[in-house]
Amino acid sequence: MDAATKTNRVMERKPKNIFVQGAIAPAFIADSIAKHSSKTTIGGHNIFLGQVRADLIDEKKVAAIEYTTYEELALEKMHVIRQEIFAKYELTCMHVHHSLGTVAAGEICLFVFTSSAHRRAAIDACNEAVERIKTELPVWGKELFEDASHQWKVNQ
Amino acid sequence: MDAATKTNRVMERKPKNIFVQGAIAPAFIADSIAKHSSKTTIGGHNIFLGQVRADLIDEKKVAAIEYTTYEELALEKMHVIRQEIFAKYELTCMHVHHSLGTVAAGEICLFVFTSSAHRRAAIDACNEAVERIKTELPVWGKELFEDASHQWKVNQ
Amino acid sequence: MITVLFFGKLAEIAGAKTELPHVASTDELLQQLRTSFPLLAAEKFIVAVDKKTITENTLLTDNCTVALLPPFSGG
Amino acid sequence: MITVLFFGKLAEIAGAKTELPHVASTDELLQQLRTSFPLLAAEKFIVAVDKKTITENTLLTDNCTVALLPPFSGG
Repeated sequence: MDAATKTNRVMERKPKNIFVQGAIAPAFIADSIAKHSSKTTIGGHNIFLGQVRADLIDEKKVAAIEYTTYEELALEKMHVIRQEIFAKYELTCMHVHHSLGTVAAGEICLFVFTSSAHRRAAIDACNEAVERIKTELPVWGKELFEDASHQWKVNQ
Repeated sequence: MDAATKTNRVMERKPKNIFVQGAIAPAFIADSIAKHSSKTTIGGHNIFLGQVRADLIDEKKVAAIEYTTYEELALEKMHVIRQEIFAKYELTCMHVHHSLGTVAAGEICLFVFTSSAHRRAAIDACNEAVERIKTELPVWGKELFEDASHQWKVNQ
Repeated sequence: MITVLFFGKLAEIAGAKTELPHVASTDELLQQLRTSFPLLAAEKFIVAVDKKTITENTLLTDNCTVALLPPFSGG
Repeated sequence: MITVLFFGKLAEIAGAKTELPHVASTDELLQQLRTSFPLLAAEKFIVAVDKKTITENTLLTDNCTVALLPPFSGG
């Protein structure tokens, strides 16, 4: 077994960490895109970005969302989602990053990035990954209002 | 009529230029994302990126694609597509950039970027825009092989 | 000992973590927790035992971890 | 004068642009072009008159622009 195969096997077994502290920077997204220029079998990328909305709720404005997770369970669950999506779609790669801690309104809190030779697989896989992340990952968003009160976010 | 309304009316009438010379840089994409942080009604962005594949055709490898267009017709057509998509989906904004000239394998040639309050609109609108751009815009790709021969690209 | 983890809004009610001496089942555990934290009664949540979500009463073993998970709202 | 624009592979065959004295209709124009450029016969394309794509024989007016568009392959 060569080193690359060994690395792949280890990666398959050990869930990747998807969590980052605070907002996801546009420059990080650019770096992530740029890294794929050497993968010349890719014909299409699809990216979904979640951005924190400054919702008005009972006349109070959301200033930020504070995210927490049950990390061990979330990473195991994401690992299963990843494997099922790779089994279902002809993907070249998939990257997922989710914020923890405080993310201000207007900042990015979720970055899902899929790539494939032909666009359909990347688009469908990204869509499915986003839906599953929203419904299956144990992550909670606490909406912090400008007056320092809060409420717990409810996903639609 | 105030200045902003006037500007909007002019923009509605005059098709935007979607064409850029050469590849679309990841830093340009990052800038485009960053510009949306002040639009705090946005909850989701969807981005599609087309990347030039180094396809092997009869043992010759694609080194680059050279894009040409019937610009006047393409911009008018894109304007109609844009208006129809805005009429159909609850979008905050949509940006489209397509390369002209030579784009090397591994580089980005198409950037479609949609944003909305709730993710479904951005995802569906992006998907529809990409399909329509591929089938309805008068743009032609010439696949340049490493040995300087070429063939005309055919969209799937 | 059984470790109980609370997340999201539930952690505001009961704290992030508590340890209890042996309890036979999840039903019994939830009954105890509702007595200690009456506000839990109004909350929706699912239960995971050792990182597996359960839908029925489940026997608990020593050193296991039970997590109370309110509706997810990531992304 | 009628301006004829060729795109993509068709421009390799016929050049990017040509001007012709008045021709009555698109059918007549295409017949002339196929005579001048026999390789066009093997090519698939649609026709636009003054930036409107047509599907039937269309009368041409002076100063109009006819474009021959092979299958699109952008993106």
